[in-house]
Amino acid sequence: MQELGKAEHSSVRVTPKGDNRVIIEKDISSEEMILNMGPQHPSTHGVLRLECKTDGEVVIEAEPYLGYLHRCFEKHAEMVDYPGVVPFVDRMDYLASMNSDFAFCIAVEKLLDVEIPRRVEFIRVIVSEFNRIASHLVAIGTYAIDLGAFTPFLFCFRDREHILNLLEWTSGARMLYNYILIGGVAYDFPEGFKERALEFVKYFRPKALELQKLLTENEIFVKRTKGIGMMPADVAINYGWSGPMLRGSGVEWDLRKEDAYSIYPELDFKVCVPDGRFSDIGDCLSRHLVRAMEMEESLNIIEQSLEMMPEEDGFDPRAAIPKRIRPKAGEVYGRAENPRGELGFYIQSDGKSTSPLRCKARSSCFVNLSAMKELSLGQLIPDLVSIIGSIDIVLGEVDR
Amino acid sequence: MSTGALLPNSFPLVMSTNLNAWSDALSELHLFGMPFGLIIIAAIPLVFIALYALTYGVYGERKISAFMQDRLGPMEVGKWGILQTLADILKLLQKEDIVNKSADKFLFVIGPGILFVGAFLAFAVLPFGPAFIGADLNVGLFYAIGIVALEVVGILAAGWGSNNKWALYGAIRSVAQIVSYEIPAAIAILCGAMMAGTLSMQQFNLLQQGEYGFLHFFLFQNPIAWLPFIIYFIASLAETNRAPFDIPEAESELVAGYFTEYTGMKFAVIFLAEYGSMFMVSAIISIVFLGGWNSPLPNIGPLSLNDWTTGPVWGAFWIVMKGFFFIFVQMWLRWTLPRLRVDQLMHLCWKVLTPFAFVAFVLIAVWEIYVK
Amino acid sequence: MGDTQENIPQSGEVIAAKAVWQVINEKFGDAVSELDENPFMPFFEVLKREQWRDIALFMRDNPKLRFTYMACLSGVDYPEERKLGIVCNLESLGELGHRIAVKVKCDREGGIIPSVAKVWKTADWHEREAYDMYGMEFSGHPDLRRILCPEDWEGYPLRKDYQVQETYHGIKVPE
Amino acid sequence: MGLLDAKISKHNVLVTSVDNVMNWARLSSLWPMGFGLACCAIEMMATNASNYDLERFGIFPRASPRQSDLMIVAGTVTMKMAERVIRLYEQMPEPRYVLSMGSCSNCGGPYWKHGYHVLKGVDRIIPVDVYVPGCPPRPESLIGGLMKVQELIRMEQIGISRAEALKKLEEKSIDPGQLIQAARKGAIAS
Repeated sequence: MQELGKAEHSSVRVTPKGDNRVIIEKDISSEEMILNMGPQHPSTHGVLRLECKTDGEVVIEAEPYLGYLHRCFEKHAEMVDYPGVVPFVDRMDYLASMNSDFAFCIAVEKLLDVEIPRRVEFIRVIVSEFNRIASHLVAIGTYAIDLGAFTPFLFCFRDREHILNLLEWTSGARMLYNYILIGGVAYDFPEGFKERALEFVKYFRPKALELQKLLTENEIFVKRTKGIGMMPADVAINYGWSGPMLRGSGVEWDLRKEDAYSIYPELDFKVCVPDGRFSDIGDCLSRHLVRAMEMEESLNIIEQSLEMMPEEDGFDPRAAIPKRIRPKAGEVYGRAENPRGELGFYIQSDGKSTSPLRCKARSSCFVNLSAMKELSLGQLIPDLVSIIGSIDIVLGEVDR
Repeated sequence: MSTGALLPNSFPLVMSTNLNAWSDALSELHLFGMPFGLIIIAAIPLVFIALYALTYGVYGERKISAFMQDRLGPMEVGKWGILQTLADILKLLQKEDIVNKSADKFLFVIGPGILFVGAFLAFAVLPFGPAFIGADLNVGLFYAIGIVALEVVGILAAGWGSNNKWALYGAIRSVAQIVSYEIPAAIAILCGAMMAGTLSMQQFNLLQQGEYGFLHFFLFQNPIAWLPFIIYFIASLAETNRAPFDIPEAESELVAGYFTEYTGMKFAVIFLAEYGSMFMVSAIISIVFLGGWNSPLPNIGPLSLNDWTTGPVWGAFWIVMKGFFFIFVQMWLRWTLPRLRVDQLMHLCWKVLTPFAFVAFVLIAVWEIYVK
Repeated sequence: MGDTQENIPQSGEVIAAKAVWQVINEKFGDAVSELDENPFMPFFEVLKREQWRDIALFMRDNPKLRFTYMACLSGVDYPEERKLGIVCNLESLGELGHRIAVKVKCDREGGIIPSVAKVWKTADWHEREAYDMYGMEFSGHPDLRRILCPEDWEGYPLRKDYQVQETYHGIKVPE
Repeated sequence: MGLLDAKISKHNVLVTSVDNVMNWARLSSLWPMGFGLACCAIEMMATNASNYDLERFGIFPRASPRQSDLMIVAGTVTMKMAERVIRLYEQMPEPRYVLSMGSCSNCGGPYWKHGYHVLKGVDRIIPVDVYVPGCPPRPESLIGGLMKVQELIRMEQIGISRAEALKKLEEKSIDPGQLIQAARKGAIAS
């Protein structure tokens, strides 16, 4: 058994690999400067604030400050009824609303006794995977901006717009859908959705390749990301990392496989982990690669599910939705794989009221970001920006 | 061809193609006892910078970047948005001029001034065609390199005077970068000077003149010249703070770099200076390696393209076009590549470009002595 | 989620949780309560909360348990019992695959729970959040400050009897 | 009103045309501060990106508040953020405009009732010129809001205050409902 004090710093030190990390020789005495980064700063992805103690270009320590977007999700969840929580869930991770709704509905449906129609499961998976691609596109695009390349960002947003159009056609909203409801979805797919979706898949494959060429195969991009922000797998697990961040550290862990929820066990897709040929396992480049590969996998999932989806005429996706949602007393922790990692909901119900007694959102970004302090030790300011970008935070989910 | 041979009785302003005929004639023009011609000579580069920055520099950059990014760029302000930069400048004129309470007021105000003067003074030795040059110094090239380096002082003054941490970071980075890259740039230019055997800007052009057009350019005369050419181009990107070396104003890291605190007209002046020096380095590279105002077209039998496209006005056309071409390449790189890190930038400068520049220097010397 | 697919892994989950609980019960005896064998989220409660940190370390490092991953730590308010508490969802990620939930309770006013931030680093920020929202202290936490609300915020927002303050720095807060 | 103001407010031809040119310059190059708070910021980014391309109108985001004319408050302003928003507003040089984008910054939006940490409307701390409703507003409506800011600038003159300009805009503004109705009628007729 490890001693408490030691456990904290036993495996902290990041071992530099390759020649990409700078070694700073400190023989000139210099003064430290406190540099405040954010809440309004182009590279903090919203309103994160970092208080950096710097020595020249070197960040000695960066302390994140959160809460600039604390919108009291958990209070609202206790105040409104179960279906009313869904819009607030939307607004938590606003880049992947479908996935967030999915996670929340999984948690509530565990407590409720409802049979979900098979077609609904397919609809849910398809829209979630579309949203996953859209979210990764934003992540990759903004990461490119952080590293100084502006054009890939616009390419990403151009392609994302196609997904938003598809989802808007289905749900009626561009970003915050309120589409996946407890026990069903709001509407069936519109007529001709399958063709348009397949058309998008066909359109997007070469575009993803183009993006790879612009970024991943770019020498400067690799130089800026390879070997930066190293995180060994055991420390990553101890930090509670999940999603692309954990997979970037080489852990083959995907809730779609592990929890096997919805129809994912029937689908053929692989868990993307970097193979270490192109990047050092656990660095910023690995995380970027995982996201890039996951877009491909999502396309595969979409294609398969569109093929396998049962066709039903006059299908009512709201049929299974209970009239009055009042789960039996109990506690549940339900979770799903979000683009940023594991989004879990701890819900406590007393069996009497129609609103949860307690609803805690376990946000993936919040947990992933908590390693920021350790990752930033002794990095340069440009590397700090690179690391924040690779964590891919959405402040709405961090602060909730 | 002789230099500076003036025919006093002809109409040099209209038809003479003699070297520096227009500028020499202008410099002797006096009105009401004032050296009116000199003022015009001084005003021409100024007007040129302003016009070029307004049209090609800012508007062109916005359009080019937009087309690269699947967009349209400015469209609504005037036809195809051509009045966009004019509106920007007029607006910046109207903005409140903020000087921080905690700023060093003298440095804060003088910073943009030095920047602009530095960028502008270099144009004195820039030959706008065979018939016009501000000052045909015999050390013109040396002067141009030296005066562009004056910008460093302006940037440091602006960054330090702002009393803003981001501006300070930007200024320090910029100074380190520009001072370092002066070395490979200067050595690469020296290679050109060795090939020419002169430092006068006009002489460079004359030496690359000939009926076979581009074949007379130093770049095609000497196979080794490609090496200093590429080194100088990379170094010039760093000297003008363009991507992938735009770390002094790295938007995602340093907000806006050394001009974070500048508002209104001061900001516009900094921008103008930046575009001015962008053109200057592009002009230097085209003069030293690509024949300056000489037409690149060769005479092919009866088609004497070279003769047809040579003359004072054609000269101005060619040098501006060559400059614009390099600016286009700069923009192209800027909108494609990510940004390097500070230490990688220095690594590139000291461990790659500088040794290669020395190698090029020696090789060119050997070529000039033994091969040519 | 379909019921038919649901039941099989869930019952397995309860069986695994029971095995886990037995190992812990052997070591700590009275310090832990009986296992609540509900199908949604099997959990046990730490009755002697001083021992919570030891239990946590045991759960992380014992080769039969290996709870390497803390999925979630939620603060909870129990107004009827006049208590506050935390619920931890633990999992053996990638090794043994089982999961279990642990509850720790403390007094409503001035309650102290041992911190497990040095056992699972995930707990660091989650405990800060629980402190921010409910106001229980975590002894041994490296940096116990408010995390989401401002430092000078009044009250603990997620307590059931929370009354929102009227103004904050001169800005009107409610409606 | 000072003597000069009185002279100027007579609005002779010269002053008015200078006004027009100056207003044209300002409305043609509105540089917003690249400042995103929440969900609306993503829609703002989408509006800046290729498909909607705000640069068509000369709108070009700047990272530094010192170089921007317009503040788009895109998203929920929380109590913790409120003081920073005020400071950012104060750092902008005059003439400056504020566009409140989305329900959250208009009035608190869905967080109106139970959002203890949410500022119920950014107009409680800084003056807002144009409100854009929506949660989040579509890029089209953001562009519509920016057009409204341009209209407001068009109403401004030397010697009249922002409040008067707003009043003028209110009087002169065109009701889009009528235009839509007319277009619809035309469509039905044809």
